Amino acid sequence: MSGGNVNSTNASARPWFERLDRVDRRWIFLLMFLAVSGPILWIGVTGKTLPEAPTLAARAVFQEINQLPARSLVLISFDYDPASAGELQPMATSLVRQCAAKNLRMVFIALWPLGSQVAQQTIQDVIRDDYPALKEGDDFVNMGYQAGNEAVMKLLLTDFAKAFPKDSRGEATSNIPILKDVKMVSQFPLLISVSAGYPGSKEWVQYVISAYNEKMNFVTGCTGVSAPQLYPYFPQQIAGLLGAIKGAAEYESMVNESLAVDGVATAPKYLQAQRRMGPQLVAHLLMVGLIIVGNVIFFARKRRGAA
Amino acid sequence: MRITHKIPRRIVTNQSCKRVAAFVFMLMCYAGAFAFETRGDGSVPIAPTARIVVAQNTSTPPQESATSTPVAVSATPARPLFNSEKTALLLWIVFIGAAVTVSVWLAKSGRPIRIRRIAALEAVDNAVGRATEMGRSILFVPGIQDMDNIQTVAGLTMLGRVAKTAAEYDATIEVPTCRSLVMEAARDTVRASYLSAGRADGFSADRITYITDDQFGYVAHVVGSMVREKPATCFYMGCFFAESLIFAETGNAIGAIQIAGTAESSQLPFFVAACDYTLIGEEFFAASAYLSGEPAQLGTLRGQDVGKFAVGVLIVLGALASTILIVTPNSAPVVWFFDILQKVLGG
Amino acid sequence: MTRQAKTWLIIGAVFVALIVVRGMIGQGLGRVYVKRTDVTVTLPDAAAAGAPSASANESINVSPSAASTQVTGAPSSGTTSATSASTISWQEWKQVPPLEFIAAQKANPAQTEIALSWPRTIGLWLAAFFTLAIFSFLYADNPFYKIAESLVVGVSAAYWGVIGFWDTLVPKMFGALTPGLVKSLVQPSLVAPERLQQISMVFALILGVMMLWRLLPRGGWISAWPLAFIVGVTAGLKIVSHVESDLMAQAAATMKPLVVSVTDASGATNMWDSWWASVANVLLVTGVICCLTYFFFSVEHKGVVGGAARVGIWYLMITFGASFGFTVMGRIALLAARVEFLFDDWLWLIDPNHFRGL
Amino acid sequence: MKRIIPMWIAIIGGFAMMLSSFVPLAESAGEMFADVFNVVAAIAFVLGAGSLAKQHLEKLSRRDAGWGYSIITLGSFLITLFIGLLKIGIHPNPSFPQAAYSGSNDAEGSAWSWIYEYMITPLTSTMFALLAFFVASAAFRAFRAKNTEAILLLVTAFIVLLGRTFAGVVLTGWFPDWASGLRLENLSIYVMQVFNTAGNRAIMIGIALGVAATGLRILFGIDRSWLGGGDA
Repeated sequence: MSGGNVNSTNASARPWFERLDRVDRRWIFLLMFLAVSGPILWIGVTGKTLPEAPTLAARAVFQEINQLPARSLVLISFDYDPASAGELQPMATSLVRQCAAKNLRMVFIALWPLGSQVAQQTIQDVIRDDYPALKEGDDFVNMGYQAGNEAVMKLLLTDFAKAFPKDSRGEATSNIPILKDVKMVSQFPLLISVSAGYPGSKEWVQYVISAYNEKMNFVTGCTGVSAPQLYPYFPQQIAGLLGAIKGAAEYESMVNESLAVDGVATAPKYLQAQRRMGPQLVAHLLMVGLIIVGNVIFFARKRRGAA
Repeated sequence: MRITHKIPRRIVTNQSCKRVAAFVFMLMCYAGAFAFETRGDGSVPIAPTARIVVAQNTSTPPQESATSTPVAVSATPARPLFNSEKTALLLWIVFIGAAVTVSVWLAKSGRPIRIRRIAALEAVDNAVGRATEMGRSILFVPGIQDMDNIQTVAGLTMLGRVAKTAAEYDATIEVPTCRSLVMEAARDTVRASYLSAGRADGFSADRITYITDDQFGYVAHVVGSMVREKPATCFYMGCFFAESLIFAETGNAIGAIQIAGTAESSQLPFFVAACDYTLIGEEFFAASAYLSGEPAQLGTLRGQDVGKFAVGVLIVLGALASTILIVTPNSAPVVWFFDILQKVLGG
Repeated sequence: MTRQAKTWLIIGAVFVALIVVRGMIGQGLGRVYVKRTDVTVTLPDAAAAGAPSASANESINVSPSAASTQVTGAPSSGTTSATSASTISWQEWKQVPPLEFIAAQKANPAQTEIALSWPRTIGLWLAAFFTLAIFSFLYADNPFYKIAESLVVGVSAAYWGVIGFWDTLVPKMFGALTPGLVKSLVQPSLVAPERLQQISMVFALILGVMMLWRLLPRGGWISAWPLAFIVGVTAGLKIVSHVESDLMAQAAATMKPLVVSVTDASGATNMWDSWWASVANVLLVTGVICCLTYFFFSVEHKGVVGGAARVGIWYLMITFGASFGFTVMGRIALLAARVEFLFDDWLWLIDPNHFRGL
Repeated sequence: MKRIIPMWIAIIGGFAMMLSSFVPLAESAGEMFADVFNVVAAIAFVLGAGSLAKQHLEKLSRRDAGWGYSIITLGSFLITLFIGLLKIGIHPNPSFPQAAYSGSNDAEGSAWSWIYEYMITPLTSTMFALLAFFVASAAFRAFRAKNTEAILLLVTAFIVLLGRTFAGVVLTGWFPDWASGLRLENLSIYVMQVFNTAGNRAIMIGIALGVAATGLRILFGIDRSWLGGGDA
């Protein structure tokens, strides 16, 4: 699909801004590719990342998890699939890491069909690799995916075991020690959703959090595209909010700082989000530049038209 | 647009009588339930619903079943006939329903309705005509969700209108779908549109195809065929997610006229930036009624406006009342009034 | 050969040459290593379970060299014991970073536990090819993109069909209608279905059969019934849920005081913050009212209404601009992830995760 | 008759569903419908698969341009279906070895997970990643200060774009504390919380009314275009 404006006959006769305006959009594509791949190569080779200054919403997420007493139950819902993993996986990794380090008991669920796999992968990368003392069934459990979107959430309000009758290993819910006393979702003091869209954070707020605003706290990590719809809920219904890779990088830097051991470099898997802020910066600057150039063209043409 | 259909005050048809009757019946049921509720004794004892729960899991060994939650036949406590927490919701629905019904009735009885111009919808005829002139097809994407999404249903009602215009102009319309059920529904809709345009022979079910349920698999196919077949006009009407901009930018590159409509507010910016016309939120739901030009349908738009007006008034009153409460926190009438307002909005 | 075809051929050739050169430098590129685990499971009583031994062709002999995980029956089926000696065993392969392979080779050059996985290495190269093929669409439509497009349509259509079968039809419909079969073949932990659930599934089956009636030469019109049911019920459900969660909840949230006094820790009113909070609320309430005015259909946008509608459109534009700006971030993250895949997993140019110990 | 019956089915189904949300006894009707719908949709996959097969078989038999690609689509469709439906190469779940199909298709190393990891993931996520290019070209073309509306659109996008990276901190981080509200990162949050909230609220309220009116048009039988042929 060409830019549609590739005809270059008598192009030299046109003023510069006309030519720039009709530039083949494939040049823009190329610039974007370079803006993203350049920093990735640079950061990949040098290993340097940009500093982060956590905003209020990200600090709140850290605080909510940090204030829970050890062995508290946390419900973590993986409401995304690998298509959004680029943005959301760093959040999920850091969230699970902070919970594991705080020795919280984690129950993983998924409302997206492929969320269960992503949860399993995160469990492998964080819990099994770095917190091998935590036992499946006692300290954490992956309940897998349930179809039904909001229906599952509503069912969670009244009957956890009915919403998730078995875990991903096939064990019946009633036989899982961590869930022995859990009847309904309000018994979890904290709900975390890593959400890429529908069903996700917004539905959790509508169907679960608004029913239990007093008892349950809710923090969420979401994609850039859904962040604008969630800001109205912060900080009343959503206690903490990580918006896009920026939020992920802020939160990641806080978790890393809190768990840092002197003389030991942070494992690279816990720097994913901060690494990805490099290409973000250059690409954002490119976008800003493109908008400026577009307007320079517009005004140059307007002046020519008026003259 | 000013529509002044002079419709004779003809006798209301037998059918609409039935419809009104159904609606009135519903209202009466609720009035009864509501009255019962408010009389005070609350719950109506109803035969307890016996939840038949058989022993949970036959593969569970005996020693484990002792520890598992004992599941007996649990009798749920008697529940009321009407959930009184939802009174406000019911009132709102009845109010909107009444506003719509009255507006429709007024419109049918021949009162002129004025509807403001909606540029995107005025452009539909031209866009379809353009495809005929250029000898190219029209692409209609009814969103990527299934029939249980009201946006898909609204998209299909729009498809019905566009397909009828296309049939009249003798333009071909291609509808790739992302769900099997949507494909079937779209086929029914387009077939009937061709039929009502008197061009049943021009209908081909093979132009309405199922591609794949996968969001980006579907996108890959649609943009691929857009580049190859270069439709003159593209309609995107339904529930869209990330693919909105991929469609719109590809359509832009092939020089198609693009008209989009969605209630997915996260995707509106992309349609607004890259399409020629965009139906924003509520406009999208009004599209089918607007295009029909039928007084009854246009009447429902008036009904919507009544609803909006009511909401606006409530918001203003609420804001004023809560402001007064800040200044004089103990003013009893204002407290009472604000309380009423909140109750009306389900607070 | 057309000029376009020649261009593509040259681009392809240069690309392949570059990759070959890359392959000769340093550690090379694009290989996947796996570690073997042997699993042996003892069947409690194969005959009694009545399961067809579809697993027979998968069982591979236990290799003594590898770590062997012994899983004895199901933890829930207490009566494993010595009733039967029949076992099935298989091997599981887990992907490991190349670093582990290098370490294992160093420790014992004859080890077979960690090895190069040909299927996954080929898969990796295919994935790289697909990534580039889709990117090539940005330049122009071309045969590589067409191959990728045809594949993704075929594979993903089947993929979702299979998910629908195993994740919806089997547990929900078959689980309700033929629980015995599902229990013995698929999910022994299945909770016995409730009567209501069974009734609703019979209903679903009837609707489904009506849908499929279309495939028969006669009576296809009956498929309009289930569609009508779905449309009607969707309409009924969505009216209620939208009025409740969007209309009422949003309107209630907008009834904000136009004057706010913010007090700081000492209890004194902070004038500056109060002023900002009040302005924010005023802007919010006016914004909602003006945007609502924009949506009015039966009033021409003239005079006061026109003015309000215009302010409403400004608000909407600011909303859209903000959403656009926020979304850019996510989109770039996605591209970054693909580029990382190409540079890291495939070309081994960078090693942010220290998988190859660079 | 062929249109009257479906219309009444829709009307009765719709009103019954509306009623059910107010009756505590029938509150789960919505969830039950979700189940029923999912099952019907899964059964209807047969129709979609039929349409897919028909399109491509026709292309093949007519030897249309690009029929070779139809072979790829059909072949990959059938192979994936075969592998997935029969759970080829999937060993049973170690907890339930007696149930032959108890294993999950997603087990690592299975043919199914190979298809997922090396075909579905790269293909779909690269398709998704194309958006990064399209946001750039759309911004270049559409964000021009043509009128007030366009200026607001582009200035807001500008603020948010800068405010969401380290560039915002560099550019405006030196602002004194009393003007901290004007720092780009704070400004973008302010825009989100006030303007964006207002815009989104109004859109949501409008949509709710639009949905209600659309639903009522269907349930009152006024709009029958979804049944085909609006005016008939």
